[in-house]
Amino acid sequence: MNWHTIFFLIGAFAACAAAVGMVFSRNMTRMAMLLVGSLGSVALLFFLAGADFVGALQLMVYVGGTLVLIIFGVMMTASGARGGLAARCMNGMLATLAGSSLLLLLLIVSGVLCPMNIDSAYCEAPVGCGGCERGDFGEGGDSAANSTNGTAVASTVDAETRAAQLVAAKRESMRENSEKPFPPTSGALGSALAGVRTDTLAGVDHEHCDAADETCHHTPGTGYMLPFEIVSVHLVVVLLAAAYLARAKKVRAEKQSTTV
Amino acid sequence: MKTWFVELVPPGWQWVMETIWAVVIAVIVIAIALLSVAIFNWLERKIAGRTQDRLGPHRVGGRFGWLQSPADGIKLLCKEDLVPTEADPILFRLAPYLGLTAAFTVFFVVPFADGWAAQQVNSAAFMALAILGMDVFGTVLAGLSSGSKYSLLGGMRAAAQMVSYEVPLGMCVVIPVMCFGTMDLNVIGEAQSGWFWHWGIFANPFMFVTFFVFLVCATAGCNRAPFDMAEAESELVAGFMTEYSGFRWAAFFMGEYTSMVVICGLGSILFLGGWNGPIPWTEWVWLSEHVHPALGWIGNCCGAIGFLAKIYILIAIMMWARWSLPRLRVDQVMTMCLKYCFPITAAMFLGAMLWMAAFPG
Amino acid sequence: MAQELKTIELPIHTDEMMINMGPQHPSTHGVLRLVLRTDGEVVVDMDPVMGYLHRCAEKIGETVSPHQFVPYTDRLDYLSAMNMNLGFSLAVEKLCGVEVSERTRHIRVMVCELNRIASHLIAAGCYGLDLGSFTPLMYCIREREKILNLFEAVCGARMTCSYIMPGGIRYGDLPDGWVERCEQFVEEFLAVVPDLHHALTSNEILVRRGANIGVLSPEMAVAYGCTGPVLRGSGVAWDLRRHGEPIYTKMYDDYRFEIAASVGGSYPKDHVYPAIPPHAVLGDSWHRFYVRMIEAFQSALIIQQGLQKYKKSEPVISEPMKIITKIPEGDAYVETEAPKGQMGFYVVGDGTNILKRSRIRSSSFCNLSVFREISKGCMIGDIPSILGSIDIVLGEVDR
Amino acid sequence: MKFADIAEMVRNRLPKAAVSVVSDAVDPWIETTSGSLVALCQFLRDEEPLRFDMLHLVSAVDEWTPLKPPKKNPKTGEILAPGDDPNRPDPGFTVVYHMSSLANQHTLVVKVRVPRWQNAKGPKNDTNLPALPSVSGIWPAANWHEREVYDLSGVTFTDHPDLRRILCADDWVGHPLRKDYAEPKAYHGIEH
Repeated sequence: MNWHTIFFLIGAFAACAAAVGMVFSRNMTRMAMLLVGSLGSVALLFFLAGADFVGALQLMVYVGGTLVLIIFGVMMTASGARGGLAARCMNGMLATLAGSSLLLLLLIVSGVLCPMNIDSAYCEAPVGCGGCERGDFGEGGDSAANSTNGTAVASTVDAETRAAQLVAAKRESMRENSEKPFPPTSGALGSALAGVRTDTLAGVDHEHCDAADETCHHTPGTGYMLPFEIVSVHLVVVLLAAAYLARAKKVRAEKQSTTV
Repeated sequence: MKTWFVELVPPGWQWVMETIWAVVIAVIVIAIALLSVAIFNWLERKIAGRTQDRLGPHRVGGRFGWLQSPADGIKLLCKEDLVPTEADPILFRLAPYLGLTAAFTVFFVVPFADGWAAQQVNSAAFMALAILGMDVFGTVLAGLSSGSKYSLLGGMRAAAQMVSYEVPLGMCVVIPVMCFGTMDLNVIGEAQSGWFWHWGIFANPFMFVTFFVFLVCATAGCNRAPFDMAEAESELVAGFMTEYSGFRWAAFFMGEYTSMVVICGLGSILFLGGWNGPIPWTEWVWLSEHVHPALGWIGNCCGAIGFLAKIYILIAIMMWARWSLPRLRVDQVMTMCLKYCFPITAAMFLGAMLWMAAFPG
Repeated sequence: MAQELKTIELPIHTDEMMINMGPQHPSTHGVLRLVLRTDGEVVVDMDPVMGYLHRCAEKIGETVSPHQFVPYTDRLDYLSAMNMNLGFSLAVEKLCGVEVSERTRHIRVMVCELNRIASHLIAAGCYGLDLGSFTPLMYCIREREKILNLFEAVCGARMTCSYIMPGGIRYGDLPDGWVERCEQFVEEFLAVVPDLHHALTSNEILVRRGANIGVLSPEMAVAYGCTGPVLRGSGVAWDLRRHGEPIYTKMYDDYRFEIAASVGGSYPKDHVYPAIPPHAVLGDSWHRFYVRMIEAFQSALIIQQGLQKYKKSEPVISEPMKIITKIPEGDAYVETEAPKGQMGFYVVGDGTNILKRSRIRSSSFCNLSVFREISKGCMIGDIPSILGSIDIVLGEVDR
Repeated sequence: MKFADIAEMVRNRLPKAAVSVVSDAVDPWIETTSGSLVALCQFLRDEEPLRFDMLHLVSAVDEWTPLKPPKKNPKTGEILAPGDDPNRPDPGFTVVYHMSSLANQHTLVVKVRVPRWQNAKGPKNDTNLPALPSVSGIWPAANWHEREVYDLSGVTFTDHPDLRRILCADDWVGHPLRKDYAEPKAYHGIEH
């Protein structure tokens, strides 16, 4: 039991509780805020896992997306910020069906994919990729930076890979600095989300890697593109639902006004 | 220093010392932020006063009326704390602290000097931006939960504005990140050491333009005049804050200033060299880690003061703009973002990329 | 009647919202209440509700003598009390057939024009304030303060002057040194005008907030009885100081000034005023504001002339009528060019010293009546812009 | 145009409209009847040499003068309402229209007399208010003025698009500018 575990438990519990609360809440504002709480707690879990980039991404994309959801929700439903929302039974069943099938798909995909090997992600992978180097970082520019300098000739530069290189250049000093909770993962994760697994690229120094799953190394192209997309589809579904909700409401209101 | 502090006790008890260390760091950071809020409260009034051909606060006491801020704080604490019956009681109470927390949280990734960040994070620039984006939730929540239509409109405006301005603001951050090749704010700051022409703003012409777009977007992102749509006191009374009073109102106030400090800090690290002075005088007088860690510490102190000075100057510019310019209309704010800021940053992004390809190193 | 009221509320669609702006609101210039029906940020319809400051001025006018009613006129447009006093005094003078001396006329012209400047300064400053620019207001207030000091010197009161009375002015001739102080003020004010133009008239954001907003066509302006800068902002060169009743125009006969209105697409060219921005349309908020700025400038020039004429005039001051002075039977109506528009007083006498009826035609009231028409389809943020450019005072609207 | 010319023109074109023309007063006026008010106003606004395009003011003058001290009913002790005293006939209201022409720069006053109550024998409350045709269709400016006259003097205007109180509260009882108006003892429990 240490602080890390405590925070993990807090974060995990908050994420689950907020998610459940959101599903059973009838108040739109509270639903939105519980959604934010749930997604924010997941971001906290990412931070705890050392994935600072993904954590920030989680905040930026999903929490920001919720903001859009709120705008749509309030502006389109016009039931007021505090109006109650009640789903009909049929809708609830459909929602459960769609949600659970997407969850299932996500679970399957994440089961198939091999976990990211943080250590191997930066072993020597970027060296072959090329890139231009801003020679010196003051004291940071040590041997690793110099070695990349020598090999670098390229006309087009992928910004993400470049960043990964530069961080890798400071890898030595960071490794030594045990106070750092966040190892450099941004570049590798970014590449992985875009479909490139740097930790499984050819040229990885396998001695440093655990090589737990051999299949990973044989399929270097499969990144985290698919789960990323599945989650995106989920969001689209939510947005569609918001639009549907707004439309349904409007028809009812028109009926009312005609009777009046 | 932390290692030394933690190793004062036997290994089994080191988590206590780590906790203490974390709390101390947090308290220092929050103290700096709160002190800044008090100073900016005073500074804003003074700047407003001077802009308007009057003296500004001087009656409460203290030299140059500095007691105004504490007096204000006491007054706000003593005020009756109202929750409207129409309001959602839980969310209404939660809202101000949400915004405040988000603004304070950003501080833990901002380095005040070389290595002087509460937590050194690789993707610090991105993280700062992401957490700063959370800031608006306090505003939106306040707007939705107040049970007032002015608040609702203010909250909606804030949400729409934030969502729009995050795009050019993010682009403005991406350009220096691209130029320096890292998202680590410490590394970015370090890369700008030396003379002032090493600063990001002078790195290339595109960065120069980007800085000013950043300043505009930062002002809009903080909901400051002339982009204070969420407040818009002549249209929406006080926007999302209409129903707030006393300490909760003060919390919004603190949140606004804190996010200003943070975003100006981000700007000063990305564009204005962070803690590096315009001339590398600390090197000349051997205030460097290479000579002795203690001297490096002193040098860092000077750097932190310089960093704060840059933040203060940027914020003073924001205040100057606030007291000089009328407010834009809500659609004009959106136009400003989508028709001007965003295309300009996109062009600058492209330009900076080409520049780097043309003049590598 | 109750059903009529509900028509605002009944046909609300789900995406429309009713916003109750006022009676306590920073930019309604008092206790005006605007019931807005909005679709998002766009104002679909609105209904001004007033009467929160109704003080039964007309009813009181039936129970007191004209002399005693003058202080009540102060409280109509409390930002230009002198003009209110003048309007009422002229109406009573017209009914009684009283003439005032030349020097009294010049003093009246000067204090009224000073008050016009004061009122326009507040209007200009508050227009900026309504659009989020606080600073110019302070500069306007600074100048206005000097005017109020002059008023204080002349009658002891700063805002509610009750200086101009039926039959003349109170307290005899101007106090010593007042003329010099006034001269100094006019000089200072003329020097400040370019600053105000810089901060307000030609400020790009302010131009964008006012240009093409709340466009009032000249036909509509006349049909709704809009007067003053609102009418002139629509390009109708109508100024009662030139076109009014003889008893009023006589005061201004030998004064040179330009009517601040765009005739044939151009404003008076006697001085260099800021250029008209390309987005501005005749009759929009910006033009109404611009007319006020020019008018304030013209008023300063009138005061300069008035000071010269005052010095040359015979030192005879007309004394006000007494409380017991009998008002002849009959009725008289006089409109004067107050800063907010044409201020009319309709007085009916019945042979006693108390008026049978003192009806007030409020310029703000009439100008406000067009507000609903010109604000349809604008955004919530434009409401302060339009209201600020109409420049109402609730004391006058509600009476 | 001079007042005499205007009056002459009205007399020629609308002989029934001009009940009387008073040209020796401070402000000369044309008196008309409620029946021909709209036709007269339409004529005044549209006819070329007249073109009274701006309506300045609509006012109602209660012509009744209360006696001091008020005369009381010898039997009940109540103050006599206007019209109750057989020796003093109730003159009713004069509704005055001030208008001017910006194009031709002349002004005109039109007056109409209306009784205090529509039906002199009827109940003395809001159901029996005198009525005039509204001129708000001719001059939109009349809209608010007529509302005010209705609110304060209790003269209603037929065909008015939106006739409700404007200065007093919607639930106010009585019309304050009538000379026989008695202040309510309390309003929503607020006594004075």
